[in-house]
Parts: sequence; structure tokens; C-alpha cells
Amino acid sequence: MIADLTETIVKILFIFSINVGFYAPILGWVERKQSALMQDRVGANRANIFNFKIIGLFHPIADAVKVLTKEDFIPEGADKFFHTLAPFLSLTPAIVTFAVIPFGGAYELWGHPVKLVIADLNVGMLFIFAFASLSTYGVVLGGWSSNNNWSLLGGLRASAQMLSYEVAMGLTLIGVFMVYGSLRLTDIGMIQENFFRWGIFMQPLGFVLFFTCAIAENKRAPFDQPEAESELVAGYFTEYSSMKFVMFWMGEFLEIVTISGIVTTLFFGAWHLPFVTDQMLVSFFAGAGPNGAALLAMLVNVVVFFAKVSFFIWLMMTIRWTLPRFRYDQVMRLGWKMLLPLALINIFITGIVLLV
Amino acid sequence: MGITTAFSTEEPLGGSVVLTKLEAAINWSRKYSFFLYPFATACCAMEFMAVGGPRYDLDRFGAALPRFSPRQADLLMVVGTITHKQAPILVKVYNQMTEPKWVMAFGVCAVSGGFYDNYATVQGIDTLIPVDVYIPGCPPRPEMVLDGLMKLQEKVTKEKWSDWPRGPAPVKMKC
Amino acid sequence: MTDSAKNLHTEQMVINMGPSHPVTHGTVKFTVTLDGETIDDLKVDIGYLHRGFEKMCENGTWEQVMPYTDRLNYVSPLINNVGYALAVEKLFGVQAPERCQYIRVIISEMARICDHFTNIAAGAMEVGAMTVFLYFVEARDLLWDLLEELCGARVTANYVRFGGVKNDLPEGFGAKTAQAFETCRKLWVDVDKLLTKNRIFIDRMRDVGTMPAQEAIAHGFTGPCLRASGVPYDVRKAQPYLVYDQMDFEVPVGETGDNFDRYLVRMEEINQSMRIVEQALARIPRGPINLDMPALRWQSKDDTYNRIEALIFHFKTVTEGVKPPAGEIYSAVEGANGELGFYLVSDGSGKPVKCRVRPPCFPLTAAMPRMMRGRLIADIVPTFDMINMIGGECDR
Amino acid sequence: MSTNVTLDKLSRQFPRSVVETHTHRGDATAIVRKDEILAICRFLRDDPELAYDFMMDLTAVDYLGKEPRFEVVYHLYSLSKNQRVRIKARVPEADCTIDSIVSIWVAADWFEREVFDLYGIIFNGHPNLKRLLLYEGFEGHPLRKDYPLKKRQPLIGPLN
Amino acid sequence: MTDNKAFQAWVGTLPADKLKPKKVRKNIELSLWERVYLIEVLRGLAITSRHFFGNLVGFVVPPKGKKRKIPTVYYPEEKAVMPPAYRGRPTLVANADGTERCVACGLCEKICPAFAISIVGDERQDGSRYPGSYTLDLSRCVFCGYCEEVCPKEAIVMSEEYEGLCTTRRGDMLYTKEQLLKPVDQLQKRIDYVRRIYAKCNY
Repeated sequence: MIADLTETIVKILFIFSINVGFYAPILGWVERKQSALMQDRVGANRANIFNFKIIGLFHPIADAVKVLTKEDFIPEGADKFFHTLAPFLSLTPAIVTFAVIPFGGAYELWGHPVKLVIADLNVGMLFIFAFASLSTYGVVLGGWSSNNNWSLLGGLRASAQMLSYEVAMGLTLIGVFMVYGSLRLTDIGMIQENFFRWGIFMQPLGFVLFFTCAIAENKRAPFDQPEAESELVAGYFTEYSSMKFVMFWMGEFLEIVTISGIVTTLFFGAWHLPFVTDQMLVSFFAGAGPNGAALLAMLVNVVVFFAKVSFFIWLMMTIRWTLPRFRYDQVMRLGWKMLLPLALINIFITGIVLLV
Repeated sequence: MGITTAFSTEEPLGGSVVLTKLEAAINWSRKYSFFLYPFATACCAMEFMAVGGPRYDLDRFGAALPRFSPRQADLLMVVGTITHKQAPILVKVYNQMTEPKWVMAFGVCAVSGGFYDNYATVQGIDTLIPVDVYIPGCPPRPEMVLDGLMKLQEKVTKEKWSDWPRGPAPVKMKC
Repeated sequence: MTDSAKNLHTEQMVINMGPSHPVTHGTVKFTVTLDGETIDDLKVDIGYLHRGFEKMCENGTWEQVMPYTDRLNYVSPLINNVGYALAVEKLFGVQAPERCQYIRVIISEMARICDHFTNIAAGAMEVGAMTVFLYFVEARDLLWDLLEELCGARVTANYVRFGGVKNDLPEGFGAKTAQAFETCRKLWVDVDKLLTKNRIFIDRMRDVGTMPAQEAIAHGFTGPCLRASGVPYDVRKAQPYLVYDQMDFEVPVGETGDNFDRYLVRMEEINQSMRIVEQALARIPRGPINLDMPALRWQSKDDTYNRIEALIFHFKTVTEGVKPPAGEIYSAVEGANGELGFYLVSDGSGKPVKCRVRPPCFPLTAAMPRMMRGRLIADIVPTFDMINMIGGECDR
Repeated sequence: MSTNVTLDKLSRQFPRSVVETHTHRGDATAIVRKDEILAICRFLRDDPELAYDFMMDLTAVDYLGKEPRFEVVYHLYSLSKNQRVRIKARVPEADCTIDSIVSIWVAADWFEREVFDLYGIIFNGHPNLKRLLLYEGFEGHPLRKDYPLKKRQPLIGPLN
Repeated sequence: MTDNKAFQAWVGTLPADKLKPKKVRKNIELSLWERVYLIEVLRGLAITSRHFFGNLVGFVVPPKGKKRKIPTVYYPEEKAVMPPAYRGRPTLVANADGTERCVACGLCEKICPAFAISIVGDERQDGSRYPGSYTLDLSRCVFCGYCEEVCPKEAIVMSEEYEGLCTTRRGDMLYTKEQLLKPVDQLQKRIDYVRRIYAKCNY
């Protein structure tokens, strides 16, 4: 019992440190540096301690500390309780959904079976959908409670957009579940051991649809009507300052990481190298004894998983800076009139393929 | 959550190591991450685009993230001529900004009204709001703007707790 | 409104897109009455950048007005300089020497390219494509370097004088221009690939802010917005001035007059202007660049240093200003946004009686409510960017 | 009289109200009496031979010391004939009004509001004749020659 | 959609070959494949990532002649060289022995559109005039170059100085004579340039 407890706590600490500790601040840096390189300029690189610059990595720290010490402003006439609650409601789902995503296979460590996923629920994807819809409340409450025309408009747009894209997202994934036959993400990961059963080959249309719906669900890039700077000043977080404003941002960044995690798990062979199964990996490191081999294999798998996640993060960032923004009614038309029918067709075709 | 209000009420603890170390760290972080509110009206906005552009990248100083909502902005860059019709809006935006806020007068029209000394133009925005850095030039070269930004950064490093909060603009609406 | 919506008691929301809003470039206030997202009524309020241009002109000599013309359409300042200088020369009834006319054509076209770069950059940024903004700002910086080498300042050049220009082209100007244009064309191709065939961009721009040709004329549209509606009216072709009649260039014409046409017309005009500059640089003749007429143009330094009569006359013209013969003229130039007209009235003294500028983007902004009624609030963004309203020119 | 076809047709059509015509520096100009301005403009726009469908510019000039003091100037342009004409109507200071031509060219709406704002000339029949460039609380009309250059009426008082 | 045939008529007064109207809308009809957003997304990604990787590699192996592929000038460390025509801060020319060339004739004060210059003239014993006090209010000066153009004694020229002009107090921008004076050898390049552009051959 104690071993299980310690194991879960270690995994939680590992994921929490990787996600919130490493990815959240680094993504702020990545967004500025990558957009700079794409736009023929240099991102932030002058923050230095004893003129030791390391290509601008101090800037996220500077941002974080400055935002901590900024005046925390609640507009008068705003509903104080909901105004403060909203950022938490939009941040926690993003962190919690990572619990279900496996970042490694199952290994044998000192006689104790270790599965590299925090909560191995057999309804993994359902859990993710449940929490994804929770973050809609955060945005709507934030928009409504700040007593400001712009945020009200932003909140309304966000709620309509997130709801309609959750429907589309759900339907696209049914195809995947039909192919893999289970909702448990670890099973899906295990099936994708051999290269030709990767989600991208089984469900190519499913991948494209899911990726678009996920970006829309996360209110980023071409779908960022809720906080479109040019139309609604700063969308639903116009009235937020200091830490609460950064919580909305962190929620958005963490959702990027979660979405990349889901996409890698479902479509790109979770933690596997293309033609390498777990047994081959363990036998490859046999020289270092059973525990050593398992540890090394675990390490390789985790590194492969997070490399794939970083690739998708890069892809999302590039999309953000390349494409112009939809208009609000076009987002709705795209969601209901294009993605939803395509998702249904996808299910239909998968059904036929599976039966024949 | 705002730590500033807690400290400024006590009598400042003088140069005690704890406070100055913390103060220096916070000033260092404020110096390198200005969130900009570009209050751009006239010809200087063209030069402001060039400063944010690829050649003289404002983002190198960590200051290129324009936040159009005054709640999230630190540095109010008044770029261009402020006319009397625009003055109440400038003061309202300044009052809406959250504390540690700085003001940079970008270009001769913001500094002193430039060569529009007539019935329509405000003769310098320091007749309306306290200004931290004045940048001459019509419009100032991007180098002069970055020069001004560095001067503001030096000023920020030398600030103490008791400087904040500054409170709203000291000028009253006439009618 | 569908009938079910009628008996729903919904009130309209009045939103104030105040002067300090990202889309209004700081100088226009839209008071929008919204029903949900569709705009029922839009009231435009300008004048936030009214700096008293005409009053300052009436209190200065004719030369002192030249720096003020830089700040009219500050995106293409040199076109205002050339327009004002041509107007005063028309008042005098003289013409600048051949080489100076070629230089004026070159700098006008370069300023027009910078204006279109800035306008498409700002338009694309506000529609969401940030990368396009920085590509075109980089291209504009290259051209600004050329203008800085020529005139001495990047934006407010104050370069043209009555009867001539301040100084001649520096050496190697042609080679540097060719090099700069090559990079600009590469960036132009990048942006063209990023935007022109982009379905999202087309959806945002097409059939938005449409202005049919007949109404465009009634509203006083000129320039790219009128050409986008299908009317091929361009002052450089209709009433050629300087040496435009010897230049071979095409006038891009749109069809429906919506934002996408305006974008395409501007993108095409960048190419045409580059062609003109290259032709002008190839055919520029040698010779003096100023008119040797002391009553019009301050004399050369050699004269004022050495000859006492020249010095005395120099003192007189500087202190009292040039004295054009009494009369009034209207001279129009093709500005970047449309027809930039100067109506000057002189009573023979050193100070102008009236120095009126016909701002091309003034009637365009007046037509905003007509274009925006019944559309969505997100449509204000591309429309207001594509009519390219410049505060300094619209409010003077 | 000049050889310009527009001016000839105009003076033949409105002999009483066309006071004088000249083509100084090549700009065809007609000075008319202010009370018939609406009929003249409609004639200029609708006559097939003239077809002035563009109202390019509308402004006013303040000749302090001369009587009548103001002069409203219209610049028209014909797209199909590629010709320009300038119509000037003198307005005395005492009776500072003139008919508005918004009904003929919609573009005139803002031009007239600006001339009212800066010169104080009232345009009868204008849909909403309010200040365009200056703010509501501004008294006086700045572009008049007798308005001092630096007389400021700030909305929000200067600090020092 | 009104085609512009109706307005083709007015081109009559201007021959079509001279006007050369060029239709811009022809080739923009989207093929079916482009109606699906995918192609456009991929084409956009191709361009931006080409810039991204080009600049990334440009750091490691910079193109010849330049330190890095990105056109950014690292301002405080690297300073762009100003062309001879550049108009910086106006400065008074001081002769070799330190006396100023200006004879307080007041032409620059008269022509300055911003009324930034104010001179109080004075006379030395030997009768030669010099400016007792010469103040230039840099918070008003718009760098238009008129003072340099009208000065009959080549006493005031636009230097190339553009740094260090920003101040934290508005009063510091009022430059007195001493602050404006600069020895002639530092400004010789500008004086030659001024003499060349206003030489007799240009008229």
C-alpha cells in the first residue's frame, strides 16, 4: 500500500513540476522567442543577472515576479466572489486533465509493477471531456462578473464557441474509440506499439478534425475571438490585472500542453519510438540489470513522449502567428456546418471499414 | 494579493538588507518586463511601429507586449500629439491603470506640444499627468526611444517601496 | 429580425469604441449601438487629432508651412510636400527643372509604397496575422533608410522646396534602391502567399464594407477605395503632373468595392509604383535641381556668403517670406489615399491668406456608418483599416 | 468672358446670379450670389454636357476687413469630362447663412459641418449641423481671422 | 455587382492604352481544395517556418558580411552608421579659438517654425557681434533643418547626435550656448555636406 502511495505521489510531483513548473513559464518564453524568430526579429534577450543572458530565459521569471507585485484590481460594481473565482475555474481543469494521460508504459521496478500514469481510469477520455467543459464556466464567469461591456461580449463568445466545439470534439474521437475499442488511454497507448496502428494512419481525418477542435476549445490562434485584441480590447480578461490575469494565461498554456499530450497519445503512438516495442527497449538495456533496464527504458519513453508534446506545442504556436482570426459567425458556421458533419462521416466510414 | 499595499503603510525600514535585496529583485523584474499601453495618436505612431519592428526590436527589452487594457499595462507610452479633446481620455486611461505605472512622453508633441502652439493642442502632457521620461525628436529615431527606455529602466532600479502607490492624476475635470 | 426575436424584449447595447481603442489608431471614436453582435447604428466622432494646421499656416510664412505638410498624411509625408510645392509653383506660374521633376516622382512613389506597406501591415495585424505586420514593417524600414539617406529624416522629411528640392540624389542611390526593392519584392511575395489565397482572410475581407461605384462617387471617394469600386480615376493619369505622362504604369481596378478589392488594389499598386521608380531612375537627366529664381527659392550658399546683394535679398525673403502674386489656385496630386488637393489663396504678402488641404481620407471616414449598418462588430476592424484613415490628414 | 464651356453654359443659364467668372492660372472659377447656390449645383450635376458628379472640396475663406466677409468655395470635378470648376459664393458676416447642398452630394455633409465648426457659417437644411472637429464646450470659431491663435479653452485644466 | 462597363465610357477622353486599367480580381477564385482551410494553413506554415528555421540557422552560420541573418540591430552594443544627410541635434559651430561663429543676426530665430531658438545679441569691444545668450529649447525643436539652411555664417548645423537627448526632467532640454557649442573639426563633415548641397551648380 505504502509503495503505491509513494509511487503516485512521486508521479504527481513529477507531472506537476514538469507541467506547471517547467512548461507554464517556458511557454511564455517560447511564444515570444518563436514568434520573434518567425518574424525576422529577436525575442526578449536582455534580462541579465551579472550580465549573464542565456538567450532571454530570465524574462519569464521577470514577468512572473513583476506580475506578482502588481496592484490587484477588482472593478467597482463587479461581483467580487465570481470575479476572483473565475481564474481558478479556468486554471484547475487544465492541470487536472493531465492526470489521465500516460507518459510511459508499464515496468517492473524492484518487483513492484509501475504504470507511468497518475490515474489509470478506464474512462480516461470521458474524464478529460468532463473537465474541459468545466473551464467554460471559468471564462463565462470571468466575462460576466467584471461589469464591463467588452468582457461581457468576450464571455458570451467564449461560451458559445467552447460549447459548440466540445460537441464536435466528442464526435471526432468516437472514431478513435471505435478503432481502439477502449477509452482507457493506457490501452490505446499499448495498442499503438507497432507503427502501423498509430492513430494518424487509422484515423487521418479524425486527427485533423480533433486538432482543429482542440485549438478552438482552447481559444487560441485563428479561433481567439473571445480575447481578440483588435475588436474587444482584451476580451473576457479586460478587467483582470496582476496574478488573476496571469492565471488565465497559464490556464491557456497548460491547456496547450494537455492538448498536445492527448494528440500524441491518441494519434502519434504515445510513448513509443516508431518501430521499437517496450520489450525490445528493455532487452536493449538488459546489460544494466533488470531494474536498471526498466529505469532506462522508462527514461527513454518519457523523453520520447515529451519530445512529441513539444513538437505539437511548436506547431500550435506557429499556427497562432500565421493565420488571421475568424469572424465570430464564421467560427460558429465552421463548427456546426463543417466539422460536425465531417465527424459524423468519419464515424460512418470507420464503422464500414471495421465491419468489412 | 498585492504585496505593495502591505509594505508601504509601515514606516520604511531604511536600508535593511532584507528589504533592499527584495526591493532590488522586484525592481529588476519590473525593469525587464514592461507591459506597454501604446496611447498612439499621431506621426510618432509610425516610428513606434518601427521600434516594435524587426530592425530595432522593442521586445529585446521585454517591453513589446502591447496590452490594450489599462488594467494589465505598466508603461503608458503617450505617442504623438495630445489635443484638448483627447486630454480627458488620456487622464482617464492614466487613472484606470493599476499601480506601479510609468509614463513615457514619446516625441516633441507629447513633451511640450511641439510646433503646434495653438488653441487645439495640450502644451506637454506633464500639465496633465506625472511623466517619467521625456523623449525629444519629431518623431524620435528608434535609437532615441530605446535610449529613453534604458533611462526609464535605470530610474526603475532606483525606486523604493514608498514611491508606490502614486494615486490618480492630480488634475481635476474642469466642468 | 425573426418574428420570435421580436417579442423577446431585448434592448440594444451601446458600446463606445473610444479614441484609445486598438482598432481606431487613437483618433476616432465609434459609438456603436449593438443588437447582439450586429450593428444597428454607428456614429463616428473625429477631431481628436485636430492640431490647428490651417491656423498655424496662416500665422507662418509660405516656407514655414512646409514642415506642417509633413505631418498631414504622416505615412507618406513626401507626397504632401510635393503637392504643396506644386501648388505654390502653380501660384507663381513657374515649373521646376527637369531633373527635379524626376526626383519628385521618385520620392512620391517611394512614399506611396511606404503608405501601402503600412496600411496593409496594420490591416493584417488587426485581423490577426501579426507576422505580416512585421514583414511589411521590415520592408518599409528598408525604404525609410533610402529616404533618410536622401532627405535626412525617416518620416518627416521636409525635403521639397518651392521650385526644387533640398539636395540631389546621393551617389549609388540607384544601386541601393535596386537592392532594397529586391528584398521588398521577396517580402511582398511572402505576404501575398500568406494572405491573398487564404480562405480565412478572404472570408474576413470579401463582401465586407462594400461600396458600389455609383454611391462611392456620391460620397466623394477617391484613390484606392474608388478604384476598388471599379472607377479607374487616378490623378496621375487623368490630369498628369510632373513627368507622370512619360511613365508607363497600369491603374489597378477592382470590381465590387469591398475590402478585399481595396487590399488587392493596394497590393498591385505597390508593384506599379516600384516599376515607376525604376523607370524614373533609369531615365533621370543630369542638370540643376533648383530654379535659379531668388524670389522663389533661397539662393545658393555661394551667393549668400560672397555677394552682398544676394545676402540682403536673402534676409528679405527669409524674414518676410516668399511673395507669390495675389490670386487663388487649386492643385490636386494623387496622394496614397486619394486626391490630395491644395487650395491656396494669396494676397501678395508673405503669409498665406488661406491654405486649405482637401484630405482624401475625410469622405472615406464619413461613409463608415453607411458601410457598417447591419454588419457585425468584428467587421469594423477590416473596413476601418482598409479605408486607411490617417488622423493627421483627416482632422488637420 | 472666358472660353471655358462650363462657365459659358453657367452664365447663360443663370445670368442674374453669376457675378463674375475668370480662369486664373487655368482654374475655371465662377463667383455666384449665395441665394441660388442650390439650383446652380443641381444644374451642374444633372446637365448631361457638364455632369459634375464629384464634389471634391468645400471650404470657406475669411477676408476680414472686406464686405461681404466670408466666401464659401466649392470645388467640383466631372468624371466623364475630366474637368474641374470652382464655384465661390460670398457670405456677409451679418447674415451668415447659405443653403446646404447635402441633398445633391452626400459627401458635403461632413465638409459643411467642418466649415460651420471652424468658421461659424450656418448651412440651412443640413441634417445635423453640429461641431465636427472641436468639442462641444468650445465657444467661438477658431479659423476666423479675429480669433487669437493661442486662446485655449482646455477641457481638463493644466496642472501648473 | 456593378461591373465597371458603365464607367468605361469616361475613359473615352483618355485613350485606354494610355490609362491601362488592370483588373485585379481575375485569378482569386478559390479552387475546391482551397475551400478547405487545410491547404492554406500548410502554405502559411511553410512560409513562417521557412523564416523560423532560416533565422535559427542564421544565428549559427551567418550569411557573409553580416553578423546574423536577422536584420535586428542590437542598439546599445551595435550602432547603425548615420548617412551624411541625417539631421540630428542642432549645434553651434565654435571656431578653433573657441569663439562662436554666430553673429546673432536672428535669421534662424525668425525662420524656426517652433520658435525654439531665442538669441540675445551683444557686441565685443572691437565691434564684432556675438550672441550673449543663445538658448535652444529641444523640447520644441522638430529637427526640420531650416536654421542650418538659412544661416548666412554657417554658424549652426545639424550634428549627427541622437543619443543622450532623453531626460527625466523637462527643464534639462533647454540647451544654453555652452551646451550647444561644438568645435569645428567635429562638425566639418556636416559643414562640407551643407556647402555641397547648396552649391551654385544645383541652381
